[in-house]
Amino acid sequence: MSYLTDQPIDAAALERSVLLRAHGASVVFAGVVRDHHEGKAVESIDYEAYRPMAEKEIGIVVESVRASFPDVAVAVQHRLGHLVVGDVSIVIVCSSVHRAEAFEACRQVIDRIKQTVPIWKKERGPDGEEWVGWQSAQC
Amino acid sequence: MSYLTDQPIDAAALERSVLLRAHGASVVFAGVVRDHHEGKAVESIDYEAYRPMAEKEIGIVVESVRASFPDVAVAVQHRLGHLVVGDVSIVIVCSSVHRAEAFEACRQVIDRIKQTVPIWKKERGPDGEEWVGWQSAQC
Amino acid sequence: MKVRLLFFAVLRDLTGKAEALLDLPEGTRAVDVWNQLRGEYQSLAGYRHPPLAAVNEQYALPEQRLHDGDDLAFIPPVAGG
Amino acid sequence: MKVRLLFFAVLRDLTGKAEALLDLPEGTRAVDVWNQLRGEYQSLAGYRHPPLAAVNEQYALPEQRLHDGDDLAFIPPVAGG
Repeated sequence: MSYLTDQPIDAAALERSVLLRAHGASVVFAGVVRDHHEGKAVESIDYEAYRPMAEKEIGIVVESVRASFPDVAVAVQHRLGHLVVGDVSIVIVCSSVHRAEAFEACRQVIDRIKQTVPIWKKERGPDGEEWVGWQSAQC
Repeated sequence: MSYLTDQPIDAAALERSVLLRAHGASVVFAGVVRDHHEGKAVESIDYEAYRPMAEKEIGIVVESVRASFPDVAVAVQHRLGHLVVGDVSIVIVCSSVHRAEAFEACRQVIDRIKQTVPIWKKERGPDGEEWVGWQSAQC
Repeated sequence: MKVRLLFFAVLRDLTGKAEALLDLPEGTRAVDVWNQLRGEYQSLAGYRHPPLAAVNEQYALPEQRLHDGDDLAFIPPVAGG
Repeated sequence: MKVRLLFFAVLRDLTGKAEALLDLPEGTRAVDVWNQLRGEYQSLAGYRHPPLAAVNEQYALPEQRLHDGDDLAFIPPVAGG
Protein backbone atom coordinates (compact mmCIF):
# COMPACT_ATOMS: atom_id res chain seq x y z
CA MET A 1 0.00 0.00 0.00
CA SER A 2 1.19 3.51 -0.73
CA TYR A 3 2.23 5.77 2.11
CA LEU A 4 1.02 8.78 0.10
CA THR A 5 -2.54 9.67 -0.79
CA ASP A 6 -4.38 12.51 -2.47
CA GLN A 7 -7.56 11.73 -0.51
CA PRO A 8 -8.65 12.43 3.06
CA ILE A 9 -7.06 9.85 5.37
CA ASP A 10 -9.30 7.21 6.93
CA ALA A 11 -7.63 6.94 10.33
CA ALA A 12 -10.01 4.28 11.61
CA ALA A 13 -9.29 2.01 8.63
CA LEU A 14 -5.56 2.53 9.08
CA GLU A 15 -5.91 1.61 12.75
CA ARG A 16 -7.85 -1.56 11.95
CA SER A 17 -5.23 -2.54 9.38
CA VAL A 18 -2.54 -3.01 12.04
CA LEU A 19 -4.38 -3.96 15.23
CA LEU A 20 -3.83 -7.59 16.17
CA ARG A 21 -5.78 -9.62 18.74
CA ALA A 22 -2.66 -9.63 20.91
CA HIS A 23 -2.52 -5.83 20.99
CA GLY A 24 -3.71 -3.89 24.02
CA ALA A 25 -2.65 -0.40 23.01
CA SER A 26 -3.00 1.76 19.95
CA VAL A 27 -1.40 5.20 19.66
CA VAL A 28 -2.47 7.41 16.78
CA PHE A 29 -0.76 10.64 15.80
CA ALA A 30 -2.57 13.01 13.46
CA GLY A 31 -0.91 16.09 12.02
CA VAL A 32 -3.44 18.81 11.34
CA VAL A 33 -3.25 22.05 9.35
CA ARG A 34 -3.35 24.80 11.95
CA ASP A 35 -4.35 28.42 11.49
CA HIS A 36 -0.95 29.97 12.19
CA HIS A 37 2.78 29.37 11.77
CA GLU A 38 5.59 31.47 13.19
CA GLY A 39 3.24 34.32 13.97
CA LYS A 40 1.54 34.39 10.58
CA ALA A 41 -2.05 33.45 9.81
CA VAL A 42 -2.44 30.33 7.64
CA GLU A 43 -5.52 29.52 5.57
CA SER A 44 -4.34 26.54 3.59
CA ILE A 45 -1.30 24.44 2.82
CA ASP A 46 -0.30 22.76 -0.44
CA TYR A 47 1.67 19.60 0.23
CA GLU A 48 3.97 18.34 -2.48
CA ALA A 49 6.32 15.35 -2.56
CA TYR A 50 9.05 13.79 -4.62
CA ARG A 51 6.71 10.83 -4.67
CA PRO A 52 8.85 7.75 -5.38
CA MET A 53 11.59 8.99 -3.07
CA ALA A 54 9.11 9.96 -0.34
CA GLU A 55 7.61 6.46 -0.48
CA LYS A 56 11.07 4.97 -0.07
CA GLU A 57 12.07 7.33 2.75
CA ILE A 58 8.88 6.71 4.73
CA GLY A 59 9.53 2.99 4.23
CA ILE A 60 13.05 3.41 5.63
CA VAL A 61 11.66 5.17 8.72
CA VAL A 62 8.98 2.52 9.26
CA GLU A 63 11.41 -0.38 8.87
CA SER A 64 13.93 1.22 11.18
CA VAL A 65 11.37 1.85 13.92
CA ARG A 66 9.99 -1.67 13.48
CA ALA A 67 13.51 -2.99 13.98
CA SER A 68 13.80 -1.04 17.25
CA PHE A 69 10.33 -2.10 18.44
CA PRO A 70 9.68 -5.58 17.02
CA ASP A 71 6.34 -5.91 18.82
CA VAL A 72 4.91 -2.70 17.36
CA ALA A 73 2.83 -2.66 14.19
CA VAL A 74 3.15 0.61 12.27
CA ALA A 75 0.96 2.22 9.63
CA VAL A 76 1.50 5.62 7.98
CA GLN A 77 -0.41 7.73 5.50
CA HIS A 78 0.59 11.21 4.37
CA ARG A 79 -1.86 13.29 2.37
CA LEU A 80 -0.72 15.54 -0.49
CA GLY A 81 -2.42 18.41 -2.30
CA HIS A 82 -4.48 21.34 -1.11
CA LEU A 83 -5.46 21.18 2.57
CA VAL A 84 -7.29 23.76 4.66
CA VAL A 85 -7.20 24.50 8.38
CA GLY A 86 -8.42 21.46 10.32
CA ASP A 87 -7.53 18.97 7.57
CA VAL A 88 -5.37 16.02 8.57
CA SER A 89 -2.07 15.85 6.70
CA ILE A 90 -0.61 12.70 8.24
CA VAL A 91 -1.77 9.80 10.37
CA ILE A 92 0.60 7.40 12.10
CA VAL A 93 -0.73 4.37 13.94
CA CYS A 94 1.40 2.27 16.27
CA SER A 95 -0.28 -0.64 17.98
CA SER A 96 1.33 -3.08 20.35
CA VAL A 97 0.85 -5.43 23.27
CA HIS A 98 1.80 -2.70 25.74
CA ARG A 99 1.46 1.05 25.51
CA ALA A 100 4.98 2.25 26.34
CA GLU A 101 6.53 1.04 23.09
CA ALA A 102 3.53 2.14 21.04
CA PHE A 103 3.94 5.72 22.32
CA GLU A 104 7.69 5.68 21.79
CA ALA A 105 7.50 4.18 18.30
CA CYS A 106 4.81 6.65 17.20
CA ARG A 107 6.87 9.56 18.42
CA GLN A 108 9.96 8.33 16.59
CA VAL A 109 8.10 7.77 13.33
CA ILE A 110 6.72 11.31 13.18
CA ASP A 111 10.00 12.90 14.33
CA ARG A 112 11.96 11.08 11.65
CA ILE A 113 9.43 11.61 8.87
CA LYS A 114 9.64 15.33 9.52
CA GLN A 115 13.43 15.20 9.22
CA THR A 116 14.04 13.06 6.18
CA VAL A 117 11.08 12.62 3.85
CA PRO A 118 11.06 14.83 0.73
CA ILE A 119 7.70 16.48 1.27
CA TRP A 120 7.24 20.24 1.17
CA LYS A 121 4.52 22.65 2.09
CA LYS A 122 3.52 25.99 0.69
CA GLU A 123 1.53 27.94 3.26
CA ARG A 124 -1.07 30.41 2.04
CA GLY A 125 -2.55 33.15 4.18
CA PRO A 126 -3.78 36.73 4.02
CA ASP A 127 -0.15 37.92 3.73
CA GLY A 128 0.68 35.77 0.70
CA GLU A 129 2.30 32.38 0.27
CA GLU A 130 5.59 30.83 1.25
CA TRP A 131 7.45 27.53 0.97
CA VAL A 132 8.15 26.63 4.58
CA GLY A 133 11.83 26.62 5.50
CA TRP A 134 13.17 28.12 2.28
CA GLN A 135 13.82 31.69 3.42
CA SER A 136 15.85 30.58 6.40
CA ALA A 137 17.92 28.16 4.30
CA GLN A 138 19.83 31.03 2.70
CA CYS A 139 23.56 31.09 3.34
CA MET B 1 -19.99 15.18 29.75
CA SER B 2 -19.44 11.92 31.53
CA TYR B 3 -16.05 10.27 31.36
CA LEU B 4 -17.75 6.86 31.60
CA THR B 5 -19.93 5.20 29.03
CA ASP B 6 -21.68 1.87 28.55
CA GLN B 7 -21.55 2.23 24.76
CA PRO B 8 -18.76 1.77 22.20
CA ILE B 9 -16.55 4.87 22.19
CA ASP B 10 -16.71 7.18 19.18
CA ALA B 11 -13.04 8.18 19.00
CA ALA B 12 -13.51 10.45 15.99
CA ALA B 13 -16.24 12.44 17.76
CA LEU B 14 -14.08 12.72 20.87
CA GLU B 15 -11.20 13.99 18.72
CA ARG B 16 -13.40 16.59 17.03
CA SER B 17 -14.66 17.76 20.41
CA VAL B 18 -11.24 19.05 21.45
CA LEU B 19 -9.44 19.99 18.22
CA LEU B 20 -9.09 23.75 17.83
CA ARG B 21 -8.11 25.65 14.68
CA ALA B 22 -4.83 26.54 16.38
CA HIS B 23 -3.95 22.87 16.91
CA GLY B 24 -1.45 21.12 14.67
CA ALA B 25 -1.17 17.80 16.49
CA SER B 26 -3.57 15.26 17.88
CA VAL B 27 -2.45 12.19 19.81
CA VAL B 28 -5.00 9.49 20.50
CA PHE B 29 -4.46 6.57 22.84
CA ALA B 30 -6.85 3.63 22.64
CA GLY B 31 -6.77 0.79 25.15
CA VAL B 32 -7.95 -2.43 23.58
CA VAL B 33 -8.98 -5.78 25.07
CA ARG B 34 -6.22 -8.18 24.09
CA ASP B 35 -6.34 -11.93 23.87
CA HIS B 36 -3.93 -12.71 26.68
CA HIS B 37 -2.75 -11.46 30.05
CA GLU B 38 0.16 -12.78 32.08
CA GLY B 39 0.37 -15.93 30.00
CA LYS B 40 -3.35 -16.74 30.12
CA ALA B 41 -5.82 -16.60 27.24
CA VAL B 42 -8.49 -13.91 27.56
CA GLU B 43 -11.83 -13.96 25.74
CA SER B 44 -13.62 -11.05 27.37
CA ILE B 45 -13.35 -8.50 30.15
CA ASP B 46 -16.07 -7.06 32.35
CA TYR B 47 -15.23 -3.52 33.39
CA GLU B 48 -16.83 -2.17 36.53
CA ALA B 49 -16.43 1.19 38.27
CA TYR B 50 -17.31 3.00 41.45
CA ARG B 51 -18.99 5.42 39.08
CA PRO B 52 -19.25 8.75 40.93
CA MET B 53 -15.76 8.36 42.37
CA ALA B 54 -14.30 7.25 39.02
CA GLU B 55 -15.78 10.35 37.37
CA LYS B 56 -14.15 12.52 40.02
CA GLU B 57 -10.80 10.76 39.84
CA ILE B 58 -10.61 10.97 36.04
CA GLY B 59 -11.48 14.66 36.40
CA ILE B 60 -8.61 15.11 38.86
CA VAL B 61 -6.18 13.48 36.41
CA VAL B 62 -7.43 15.59 33.50
CA GLU B 63 -7.26 18.86 35.46
CA SER B 64 -3.81 18.07 36.76
CA VAL B 65 -2.43 17.28 33.30
CA ARG B 66 -4.12 20.38 31.88
CA ALA B 67 -2.36 22.42 34.57
CA SER B 68 1.00 20.96 33.51
CA PHE B 69 0.28 21.45 29.78
CA PRO B 70 -1.92 24.55 29.48
CA ASP B 71 -1.90 24.41 25.67
CA VAL B 72 -3.18 20.86 25.49
CA ALA B 73 -6.88 20.02 25.17
CA VAL B 74 -7.77 16.68 26.75
CA ALA B 75 -10.74 14.37 26.28
CA VAL B 76 -11.26 10.98 27.93
CA GLN B 77 -13.88 8.26 27.69
CA HIS B 78 -13.74 4.91 29.49
CA ARG B 79 -16.17 2.18 28.54
CA LEU B 80 -17.71 -0.12 31.16
CA GLY B 81 -19.50 -3.44 30.87
CA HIS B 82 -18.80 -6.58 28.85
CA LEU B 83 -16.05 -6.17 26.24
CA VAL B 84 -14.54 -8.81 23.97
CA VAL B 85 -11.10 -9.06 22.37
CA GLY B 86 -10.55 -6.12 20.03
CA ASP B 87 -13.04 -3.86 21.82
CA VAL B 88 -11.77 -0.44 22.87
CA SER B 89 -11.98 0.15 26.63
CA ILE B 90 -10.59 3.69 26.81
CA VAL B 91 -9.82 6.54 24.43
CA ILE B 92 -7.72 9.54 25.40
CA VAL B 93 -7.31 12.45 23.01
CA CYS B 94 -4.74 15.19 23.52
CA SER B 95 -4.56 17.90 20.90
CA SER B 96 -2.25 20.87 20.90
CA VAL B 97 -0.38 23.41 18.83
CA HIS B 98 2.74 21.23 18.80
CA ARG B 99 3.13 17.49 19.07
CA ALA B 100 5.65 17.11 21.89
CA GLU B 101 3.27 18.21 24.65
CA ALA B 102 0.37 16.30 23.12
CA PHE B 103 2.36 13.05 23.29
CA GLU B 104 3.56 13.76 26.82
CA ALA B 105 0.14 14.77 28.13
CA CYS B 106 -1.53 11.71 26.59
CA ARG B 107 1.02 9.42 28.16
CA GLN B 108 0.56 11.01 31.58
CA VAL B 109 -3.23 10.80 31.42
CA ILE B 110 -3.28 7.07 30.70
CA ASP B 111 -0.49 6.31 33.21
CA ARG B 112 -2.33 8.13 35.98
CA ILE B 113 -5.77 6.79 35.14
CA LYS B 114 -4.39 3.29 35.47
CA GLN B 115 -2.98 4.13 38.89
CA THR B 116 -5.79 5.97 40.62
CA VAL B 117 -9.23 5.54 39.06
CA PRO B 118 -11.54 3.01 40.79
CA ILE B 119 -12.24 0.81 37.79
CA TRP B 120 -11.78 -2.94 37.87
CA LYS B 121 -11.72 -5.71 35.36
CA LYS B 122 -12.74 -9.33 35.52
CA GLU B 123 -11.02 -11.30 32.82
CA ARG B 124 -12.74 -14.36 31.40
CA GLY B 125 -11.01 -17.07 29.43
CA PRO B 126 -11.00 -20.82 28.85
CA ASP B 127 -9.41 -21.30 32.30
CA GLY B 128 -12.08 -19.40 34.20
CA GLU B 129 -12.42 -15.84 35.42
CA GLU B 130 -10.39 -13.57 37.65
CA TRP B 131 -10.45 -10.02 39.02
CA VAL B 132 -7.17 -8.59 37.80
CA GLY B 133 -4.72 -7.74 40.59
CA TRP B 134 -6.64 -9.32 43.47
CA GLN B 135 -4.67 -12.54 43.91
CA SER B 136 -1.37 -10.71 44.14
CA ALA B 137 -2.76 -8.19 46.66
CA GLN B 138 -2.75 -10.81 49.42
CA CYS B 139 -0.53 -10.09 52.40
CA MET C 1 -23.58 5.89 64.00
CA LYS C 2 -24.67 4.64 60.61
CA VAL C 3 -22.15 4.07 57.80
CA ARG C 4 -23.00 2.78 54.37
CA LEU C 5 -20.45 0.22 53.17
CA LEU C 6 -20.25 -0.20 49.39
CA PHE C 7 -18.87 -3.33 47.72
CA PHE C 8 -17.29 -3.33 44.28
CA ALA C 9 -15.73 -5.85 41.97
CA VAL C 10 -14.13 -8.78 43.76
CA LEU C 11 -15.54 -7.64 47.11
CA ARG C 12 -19.07 -7.60 45.75
CA ASP C 13 -18.55 -11.08 44.33
CA LEU C 14 -17.10 -12.42 47.59
CA THR C 15 -19.74 -10.92 49.88
CA GLY C 16 -22.63 -11.30 47.48
CA LYS C 17 -23.78 -7.78 48.33
CA ALA C 18 -23.58 -4.37 46.67
CA GLU C 19 -23.88 -2.52 49.97
CA ALA C 20 -24.55 -2.88 53.69
CA LEU C 21 -25.74 -0.41 56.29
CA LEU C 22 -23.50 -0.69 59.35
CA ASP C 23 -24.26 0.48 62.87
CA LEU C 24 -20.83 1.30 64.34
CA PRO C 25 -19.56 2.71 67.61
CA GLU C 26 -18.20 6.27 67.46
CA GLY C 27 -14.49 6.33 66.66
CA THR C 28 -14.55 3.33 64.36
CA ARG C 29 -11.84 3.53 61.71
CA ALA C 30 -11.88 2.22 58.14
CA VAL C 31 -9.38 -0.50 59.06
CA ASP C 32 -11.67 -1.69 61.87
CA VAL C 33 -14.42 -2.29 59.36
CA TRP C 34 -11.96 -4.19 57.18
CA ASN C 35 -10.98 -6.45 60.06
CA GLN C 36 -14.64 -7.09 60.79
CA LEU C 37 -15.13 -8.16 57.17
CA ARG C 38 -12.13 -10.48 57.40
CA GLY C 39 -13.78 -12.15 60.36
CA GLU C 40 -17.01 -12.64 58.44
CA TYR C 41 -15.58 -13.80 55.11
CA GLN C 42 -13.06 -16.61 55.08
CA SER C 43 -11.86 -15.62 51.60
CA LEU C 44 -10.61 -12.29 52.97
CA ALA C 45 -8.57 -13.88 55.75
CA GLY C 46 -5.37 -13.72 53.69
CA TYR C 47 -5.72 -9.94 53.25
CA ARG C 48 -4.34 -8.58 56.50
CA HIS C 49 -3.66 -5.14 55.09
CA PRO C 50 -6.83 -3.52 53.82
CA PRO C 51 -7.00 -2.37 50.22
CA LEU C 52 -7.19 1.37 49.72
CA ALA C 53 -10.27 2.87 51.30
CA ALA C 54 -12.54 5.62 50.04
CA VAL C 55 -14.75 7.71 52.29
CA ASN C 56 -17.42 9.74 50.56
CA GLU C 57 -15.85 9.10 47.15
CA GLN C 58 -12.37 10.22 48.17
CA TYR C 59 -9.33 8.13 48.96
CA ALA C 60 -8.76 7.85 52.72
CA LEU C 61 -6.16 6.33 55.03
CA PRO C 62 -7.09 3.07 56.81
CA GLU C 63 -6.79 4.90 60.14
CA GLN C 64 -9.35 7.50 59.17
CA ARG C 65 -12.21 7.71 61.68
CA LEU C 66 -15.66 7.39 60.23
CA HIS C 67 -18.61 9.66 60.84
CA ASP C 68 -22.34 9.19 60.86
CA GLY C 69 -23.68 9.18 57.30
CA ASP C 70 -20.35 8.35 55.67
CA ASP C 71 -20.10 6.18 52.57
CA LEU C 72 -17.20 3.77 52.94
CA ALA C 73 -15.76 1.62 50.16
CA PHE C 74 -12.69 -0.56 49.97
CA ILE C 75 -10.91 -0.18 46.66
CA PRO C 76 -9.30 -3.41 45.43
CA PRO C 77 -6.30 -2.95 43.11
CA VAL C 78 -7.57 -0.79 40.28
CA ALA C 79 -7.24 -1.97 36.69
CA GLY C 80 -8.79 0.69 34.51
CA GLY C 81 -7.54 1.71 31.08
CA MET D 1 26.54 12.34 -20.36
CA LYS D 2 22.85 12.93 -19.87
CA VAL D 3 21.40 13.68 -16.42
CA ARG D 4 17.76 14.39 -15.72
CA LEU D 5 17.35 17.24 -13.23
CA LEU D 6 14.05 17.25 -11.31
CA PHE D 7 12.60 20.38 -9.70
CA PHE D 8 10.30 20.28 -6.70
CA ALA D 9 8.49 22.78 -4.52
CA VAL D 10 10.20 26.17 -4.33
CA LEU D 11 12.71 25.15 -7.01
CA ARG D 12 9.95 24.27 -9.46
CA ASP D 13 8.26 27.59 -8.73
CA LEU D 14 11.49 29.56 -9.18
CA THR D 15 12.60 27.85 -12.37
CA GLY D 16 9.15 27.38 -13.83
CA LYS D 17 10.06 23.79 -14.78
CA ALA D 18 9.37 20.32 -13.44
CA GLU D 19 12.48 18.86 -15.03
CA ALA D 20 15.36 19.51 -17.42
CA LEU D 21 17.58 17.16 -19.38
CA LEU D 22 21.21 18.22 -18.91
CA ASP D 23 24.19 17.34 -21.06
CA LEU D 24 27.14 17.39 -18.68
CA PRO D 25 30.86 16.64 -18.94
CA GLU D 26 32.06 13.43 -17.26
CA GLY D 27 33.00 14.02 -13.64
CA THR D 28 30.38 16.66 -12.98
CA ARG D 29 29.32 16.69 -9.32
CA ALA D 30 25.91 17.56 -7.84
CA VAL D 31 27.30 20.80 -6.42
CA ASP D 32 28.51 21.84 -9.89
CA VAL D 33 24.96 21.59 -11.17
CA TRP D 34 23.79 23.68 -8.24
CA ASN D 35 26.30 26.40 -9.00
CA GLN D 36 25.19 26.39 -12.63
CA LEU D 37 21.60 26.92 -11.46
CA ARG D 38 22.69 29.77 -9.22
CA GLY D 39 24.21 31.42 -12.27
CA GLU D 40 20.99 31.07 -14.23
CA TYR D 41 18.50 32.07 -11.54
CA GLN D 42 19.04 35.31 -9.66
CA SER D 43 16.72 34.17 -6.85
CA LEU D 44 19.14 31.33 -6.03
CA ALA D 45 22.16 33.60 -5.75
CA GLY D 46 21.81 33.83 -1.96
CA TYR D 47 21.99 30.04 -1.60
CA ARG D 48 25.73 29.37 -1.79
CA HIS D 49 25.47 25.98 -0.10
CA PRO D 50 23.27 23.65 -2.09
CA PRO D 51 20.26 22.08 -0.41
CA LEU D 52 20.48 18.34 0.11
CA ALA D 53 20.78 16.45 -3.14
CA ALA D 54 19.20 13.18 -4.20
CA VAL D 55 20.59 10.96 -6.93
CA ASN D 56 18.26 8.26 -8.21
CA GLU D 57 15.87 8.82 -5.31
CA GLN D 58 18.55 8.52 -2.62
CA TYR D 59 20.18 11.24 -0.59
CA ALA D 60 23.66 12.07 -1.91
CA LEU D 61 26.54 14.32 -0.91
CA PRO D 62 27.05 17.52 -2.93
CA GLU D 63 30.44 16.18 -4.01
CA GLN D 64 28.96 13.03 -5.48
CA ARG D 65 29.93 12.55 -9.14
CA LEU D 66 27.06 12.00 -11.51
CA HIS D 67 26.73 9.28 -14.09
CA ASP D 68 24.99 9.01 -17.43
CA GLY D 69 21.28 8.35 -16.93
CA ASP D 70 21.15 9.63 -13.34
CA ASP D 71 18.16 11.44 -11.93
CA LEU D 72 19.30 14.41 -9.87
CA ALA D 73 17.09 16.45 -7.56
CA PHE D 74 17.88 19.16 -5.04
CA ILE D 75 15.85 18.77 -1.88
CA PRO D 76 14.86 22.08 -0.28
CA PRO D 77 14.27 21.94 3.50
CA VAL D 78 11.63 19.26 3.99
CA ALA D 79 8.41 20.05 5.83
CA GLY D 80 6.34 16.89 5.81
CA GLY D 81 4.13 15.72 8.63
